[in-house]
Amino acid sequence: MRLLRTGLRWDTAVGVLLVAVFVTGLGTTDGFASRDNLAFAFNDIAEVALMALPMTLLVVAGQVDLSVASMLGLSSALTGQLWDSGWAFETIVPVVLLVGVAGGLLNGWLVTKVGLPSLAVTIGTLALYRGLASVVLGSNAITDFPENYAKWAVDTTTVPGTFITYPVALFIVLAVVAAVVLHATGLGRSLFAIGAQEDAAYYAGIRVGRIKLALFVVTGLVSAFAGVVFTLRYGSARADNGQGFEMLVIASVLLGGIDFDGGRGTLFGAVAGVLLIGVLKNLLTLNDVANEVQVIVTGLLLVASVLTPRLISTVGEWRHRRAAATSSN
Amino acid sequence: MTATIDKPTAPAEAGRSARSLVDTVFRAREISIAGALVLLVLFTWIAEPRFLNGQGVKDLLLNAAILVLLAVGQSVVVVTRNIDLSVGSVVGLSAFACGKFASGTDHGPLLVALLGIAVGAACGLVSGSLVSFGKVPALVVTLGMLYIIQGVDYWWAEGEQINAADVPQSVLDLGSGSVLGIPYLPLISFAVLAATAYFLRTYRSGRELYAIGSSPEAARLAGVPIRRRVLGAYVFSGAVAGFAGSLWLARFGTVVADNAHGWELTVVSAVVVGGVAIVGGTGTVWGAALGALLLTTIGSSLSVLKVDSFWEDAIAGALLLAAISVDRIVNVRMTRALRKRSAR
Amino acid sequence: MSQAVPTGVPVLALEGVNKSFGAVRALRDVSLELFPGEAHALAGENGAGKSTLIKTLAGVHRPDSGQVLLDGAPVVFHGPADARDAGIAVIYQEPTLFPDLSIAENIFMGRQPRRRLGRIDHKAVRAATAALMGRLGVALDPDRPARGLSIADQQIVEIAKALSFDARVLIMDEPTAALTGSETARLFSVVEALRAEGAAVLFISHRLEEIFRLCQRVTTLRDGRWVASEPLAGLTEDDLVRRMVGRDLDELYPKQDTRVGETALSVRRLTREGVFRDVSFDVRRGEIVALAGLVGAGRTEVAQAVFGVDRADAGEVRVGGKPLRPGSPSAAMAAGLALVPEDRRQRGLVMEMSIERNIGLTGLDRISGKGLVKRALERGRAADWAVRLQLKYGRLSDQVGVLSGGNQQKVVLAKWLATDPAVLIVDEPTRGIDVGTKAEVHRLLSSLAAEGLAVLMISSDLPEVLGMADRVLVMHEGRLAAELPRAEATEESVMAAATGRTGEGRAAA
Amino acid sequence: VTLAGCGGTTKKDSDHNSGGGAKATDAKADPGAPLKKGLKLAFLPKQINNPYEKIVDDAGIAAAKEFSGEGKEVGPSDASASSQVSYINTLIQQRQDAILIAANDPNAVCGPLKQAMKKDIKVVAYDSDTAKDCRQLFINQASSEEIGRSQVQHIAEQLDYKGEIAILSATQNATNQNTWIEFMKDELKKPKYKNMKLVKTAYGDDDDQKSFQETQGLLKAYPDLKGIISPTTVGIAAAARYISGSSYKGKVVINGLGTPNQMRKYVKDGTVEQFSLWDPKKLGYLGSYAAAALASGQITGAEGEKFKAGKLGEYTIGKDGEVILGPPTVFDKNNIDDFDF
Ligand SMILES: Nc1ncnc2c1ncn2[C@@H]1O[C@H](COP(=O)(O)OP(=O)(O)OP(=O)(O)O)[C@@H](O)[C@H]1O
Ligand SMILES: Nc1ncnc2c1ncn2[C@@H]1O[C@H](COP(=O)(O)OP(=O)(O)OP(=O)(O)O)[C@@H](O)[C@H]1O
Ligand SMILES: [Mg+2]
Ligand SMILES: [Mg+2]
Repeated sequence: MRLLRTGLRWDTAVGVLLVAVFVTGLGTTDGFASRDNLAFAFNDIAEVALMALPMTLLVVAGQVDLSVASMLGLSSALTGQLWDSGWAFETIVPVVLLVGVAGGLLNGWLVTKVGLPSLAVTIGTLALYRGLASVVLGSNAITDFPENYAKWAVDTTTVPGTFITYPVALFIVLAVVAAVVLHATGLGRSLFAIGAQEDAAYYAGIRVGRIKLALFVVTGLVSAFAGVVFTLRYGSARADNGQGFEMLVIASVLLGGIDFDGGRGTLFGAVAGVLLIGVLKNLLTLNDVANEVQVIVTGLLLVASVLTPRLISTVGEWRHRRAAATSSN
Repeated sequence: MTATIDKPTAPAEAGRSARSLVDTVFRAREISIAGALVLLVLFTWIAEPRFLNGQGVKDLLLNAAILVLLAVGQSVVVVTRNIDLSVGSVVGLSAFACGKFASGTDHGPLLVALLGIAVGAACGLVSGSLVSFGKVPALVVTLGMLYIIQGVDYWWAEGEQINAADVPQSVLDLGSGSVLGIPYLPLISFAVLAATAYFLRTYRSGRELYAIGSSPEAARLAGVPIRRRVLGAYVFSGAVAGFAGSLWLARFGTVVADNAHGWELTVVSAVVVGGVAIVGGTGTVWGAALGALLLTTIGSSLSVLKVDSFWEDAIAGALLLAAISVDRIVNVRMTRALRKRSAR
Repeated sequence: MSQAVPTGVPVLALEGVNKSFGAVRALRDVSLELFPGEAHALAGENGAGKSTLIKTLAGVHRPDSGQVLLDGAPVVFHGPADARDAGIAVIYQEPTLFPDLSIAENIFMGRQPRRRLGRIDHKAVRAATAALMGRLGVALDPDRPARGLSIADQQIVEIAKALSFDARVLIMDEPTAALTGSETARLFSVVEALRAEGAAVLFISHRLEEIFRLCQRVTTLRDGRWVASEPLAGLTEDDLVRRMVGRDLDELYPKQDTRVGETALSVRRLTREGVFRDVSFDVRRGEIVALAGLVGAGRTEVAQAVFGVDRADAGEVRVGGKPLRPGSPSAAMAAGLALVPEDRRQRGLVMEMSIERNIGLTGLDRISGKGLVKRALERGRAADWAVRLQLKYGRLSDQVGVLSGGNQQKVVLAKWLATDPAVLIVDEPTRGIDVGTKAEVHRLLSSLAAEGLAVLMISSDLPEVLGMADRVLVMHEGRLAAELPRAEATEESVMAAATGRTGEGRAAA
Repeated sequence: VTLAGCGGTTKKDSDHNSGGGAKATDAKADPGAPLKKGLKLAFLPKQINNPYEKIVDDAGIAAAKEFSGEGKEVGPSDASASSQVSYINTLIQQRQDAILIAANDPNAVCGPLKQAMKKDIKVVAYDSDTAKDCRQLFINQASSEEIGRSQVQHIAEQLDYKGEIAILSATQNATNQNTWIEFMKDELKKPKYKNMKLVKTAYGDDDDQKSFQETQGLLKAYPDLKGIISPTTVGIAAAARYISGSSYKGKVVINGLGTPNQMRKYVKDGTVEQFSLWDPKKLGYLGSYAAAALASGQITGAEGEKFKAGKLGEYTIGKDGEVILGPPTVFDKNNIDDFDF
């Protein structure tokens, strides 16, 4: 009984679904299994996946950051503008990352010190950062990024002998780090406590404010880094880069079973969610499934992600009630 | 134990005077937004007097009308500690459905609006049933619905566009006509707003929506029919969004599948700026409507003030942040002042 | 006061009811009968199943088997609304209010008086609330939102809610746990009046003297099983305890003599405008200082300001001689302070976390090595305190939310005692804890004090205050009204200071 | 800027990296080769639910049937370069014979398009060009220069060469619009326009409602505005609709690029005198034939090569692999009823 219940947890289910979709793809769709395609399919969601990691931590702590994609855009625009004005790439990256930190600080400050809800704050900074991106770059598009850096971001360079590209490799490393932090450290415990019952966490001496601030800063930093990766990967810096990614990031995190109310979820689930969205998209496109149908599939998956565990537990409860009723008589 | 000792009655007085102050603070939520709005309009008007000429005011009201309507619908859901992210898609679907239905015919505006409302209510019914009977998180379900409805809409439209030329003139007149110089659209929005506000305040079922949002557990124990009410809120929000879709057709004439694409965040921010707590239980539709008006006015002001297009988004974002921060800070200050005042 | 076993049909009854939660069998074959005009007490240790029984009567839980009988006929309540419509008013153990709504709306939600066309008559709602508050003798503003009410005030609103309709059956789950004597007395006189009008009353309390004062009959539960239903007349407190626990109990307030050491906590001129003013006192090592006062006197607020969860407007707190950084619980904890908060559901516990994780939360650095949490250390810490506080639980990995109210309180205590503090502030430490464990908690506090711990105890339970404290500080309307050494602290002197009739007590420092 | 050039990789160092040039393939053209049968052509528009692109692609797919080829349209529902890239990758995996793309960003789609060419998939840009070395051909609806300059010329005539004008464009990054706007600005520098002033370029993001409100904003911010050029079908329709229902009707001139079906109402009610556009169906048709000619080896994309585009006749490849459809048609109330798209 217990095994049944843990075995059917949604995050596990997403993992299983991911494997199933993958295997189906290998069996049914030619072109799917090719090294090129796999490298591409995973690299294609690298930025979303990277941003999904800190987002998972934020959502577990009951917060959200809708400005991630705008920060990606700002970082991309800034990278382009500085590159165009002759800065060295080695200088640009740290500067851009600092801007990411600053953006995260602003979000965090408004949430922890001014006391505004993160949803409201980051809807505001979503517009602000995207706006700044277009202030920085206007309608220009900057290209010609240095080959010696760009090659680390594109899907034609992989870790030798595998289909893992470097952005994906970085994602794997960071995912492991995030998983350890969330599930094995005191900080992780604190995040769950803050998300589940902030007052109780605060009374227990957890530095709620500082932790939230730090989370926003890390999210800003990772988003800015994702902006650099994006710029190099497409070789094009534009103010509208990554527009709308925030919904994709949130959808993958939610698909992975992270509870938006905070306090519940696993990093494994979030990773599985993000990869599922990526693999599914690749597979459906290869099979010429129309874009609108893909959109519908994403929606259905999201609904299923919350409905399925609910149904399972309802059935479980019902069976349990029946068992209890018969045994007590 | 000891005998009964009555508590002295002095604090009752303090309670009274504190009460009117508490009232003020609560109303201050709307007042501070209204204040921000007035400041913005005054500032823009001084810089560019034309901003408030006949056409200018008309445009301001017209621009806000649809967003106000959506914000009203959204508030009713948000007050119950839920959210409806699918509004943008619903508007898109309904506008397209209405366009398809009306184009090349002479269907009157009433019929078209009814169709829009029906389409919206149906979408709301699906989201609402999933949320209330499935007892699953609203955010996820309605994000899913956002994609599903959008997909259906695209799939149906296949890139088709309904042109103003095909839409019956009577429908277009609804979008551009006016009585006594006031266009129909804002009048309609105002009517829906006032009726909703009155309902939320003076009917048991309206108060129960607040109760559910404030504490679902307590609402359950108080015997509030939670599922029915939440479902009702979603159907209402959907119907209003659907209605907004038909008004969209009337106003813009041209519709494609992705009308109102991405509006969900704008609507949610209007509601939040308007002081409706995203965690439910507090806020009024008046506030949400003011929030919507503020957001659209920011946009209009910036273009009237000849702000460089590249700066528009950034300034709009900054103003939004400033508005909610000031509101929050004023509130905290007032609450603290109130506490200190009641000491004396 | 008592009467013979009543005859006639019980208004409300349970017959052979079973109820399980997962592997926990909360009620096994329990029966109970409530008669009009009779106050019936329900007694049992923490986790005995009292609240579960009440929720079954109230339609919150459906029995797995067995029946609920209304006027002798079986009924099925599909939800709390059904029970309410049948004339059953319930005060639950944990106040469940709508924080954003006014007190008046809280009381009349779903039952507001209406005018034509179904519109709510707001004026009538307010007037009725004011009348109820008058009846209970409390000065709560009907228009005030429920957010920020103290636990006691919340409980009063719950009581008002239950009294607001003409109930045939009034069920109260520990309504007095957070109340002081005077509010309790008021409540009892109102209940007496209702009973005289023919209402049936079911009452739960861990304060046995209250049971004897209010009730005529008592049903005892032990481990979810029915033990006895009998008239209270002729029963002694010891008899009752034996039925509940199955054995005799030791002394209730086992105060140990201690050597008082140097000052551990020193509070000077602490002020939070509108809440409390100019509060100064010391707590020394080895000493238990009680902070007494009526509900709303500002005791909890003082504790919160000392611990740093609220900011004081003025004044200073020193721990072990060093000034404490204001407004920072983490700094307070680092200085050796611990606060057991009054509101266990909001502030004391993370309800959806497990028992072990809740207890571990206050000592994350202690249960971690090299940054990683050591599960064994965490579990050990929890298991140790679970035994010491006689926690009744299934597994340590169970959510605290499913524990009974009293057992939740024990987890809160464990969580803070495990931090090994130098100064312990406890706000209503034994709220909802059964007599047996209460003695255990008292013994524990006493022996910790003997080892040099400084304890500041806020309690609404006057016998507890008098039994445990070396010194009693009494607050009245936000000010320290009196400081009474153990020898001078009596019911009369404490109550006099608490109600503002000072003069007898020495003025505070 | 101070940091610039103190070592590290800068733009100057890497300039040599990107000098690939427009050299398409080394293969020789065989002008006499027949069009292959069963060619697989894929149209990748900016956005699938854009009505204009739909017309183009449908015409292209229909054209493919004429030479027994097989055309399909795939693409994203948002007009972003990153979503287009995913589709290019899939088209490579599916081993299409040619990809026809209307690029959302000339450079972002480059990497994958180059890979496609490496795998011998022909790449034809249409409507909106990619960088020159990332495709073999660009089917230009009309010469960019001509579009840009003619729009200024048209509106100038309507305004008697005086007054303030504004531009209502699509997104800030739209390549084709930005190119045209450059030419418009250049044209305006000529002395004969000395009494005209371009006061602002607004962006309606090819969103009907945004364009509508941008028009409002322009008119309010610039009370003396006499004309608006909107070089995008969405923008011009929205601008015309706003003006037709406002007090500016008859006082402000609208010109630009629009489709007859969308604009018919406003031409008839006098809001708009004239506007221009090429025939989008011909654009798709030509694209289809050009791609087939490439895939069949008739042409390689070098300047001067010629190919036959079915009923449209013969076309010659111009500089940088550009093929120009022809001059845009000017629509006014005399001829608008002859068109239906
Ligand atoms: N749940 C809460 N209840 C009340 N106040 C809170 C809560 N969470 C955060 N705060 C406020 O947020 C601020 C920062 O909180 P926190 O103590 O967690 O941050 P910090 O930077 O670690 O501070 P410190 O170092 O002083 O502990 C404090 O001023 C506190 O009043
Ligand atoms: N929702 C639930 N899920 C699982 N177990 C539960 C739930 N509610 C109660 N229990 C368990 O049922 C048993 C009886 O709990 P109950 O709350 O009725 O005790 P109680 O007699 O009211 O105790 P207390 O005096 O501490 O309030 C306890 O073991 C408790 O853990
Ligand atoms: Mg209980
Ligand atoms: Mg208290």
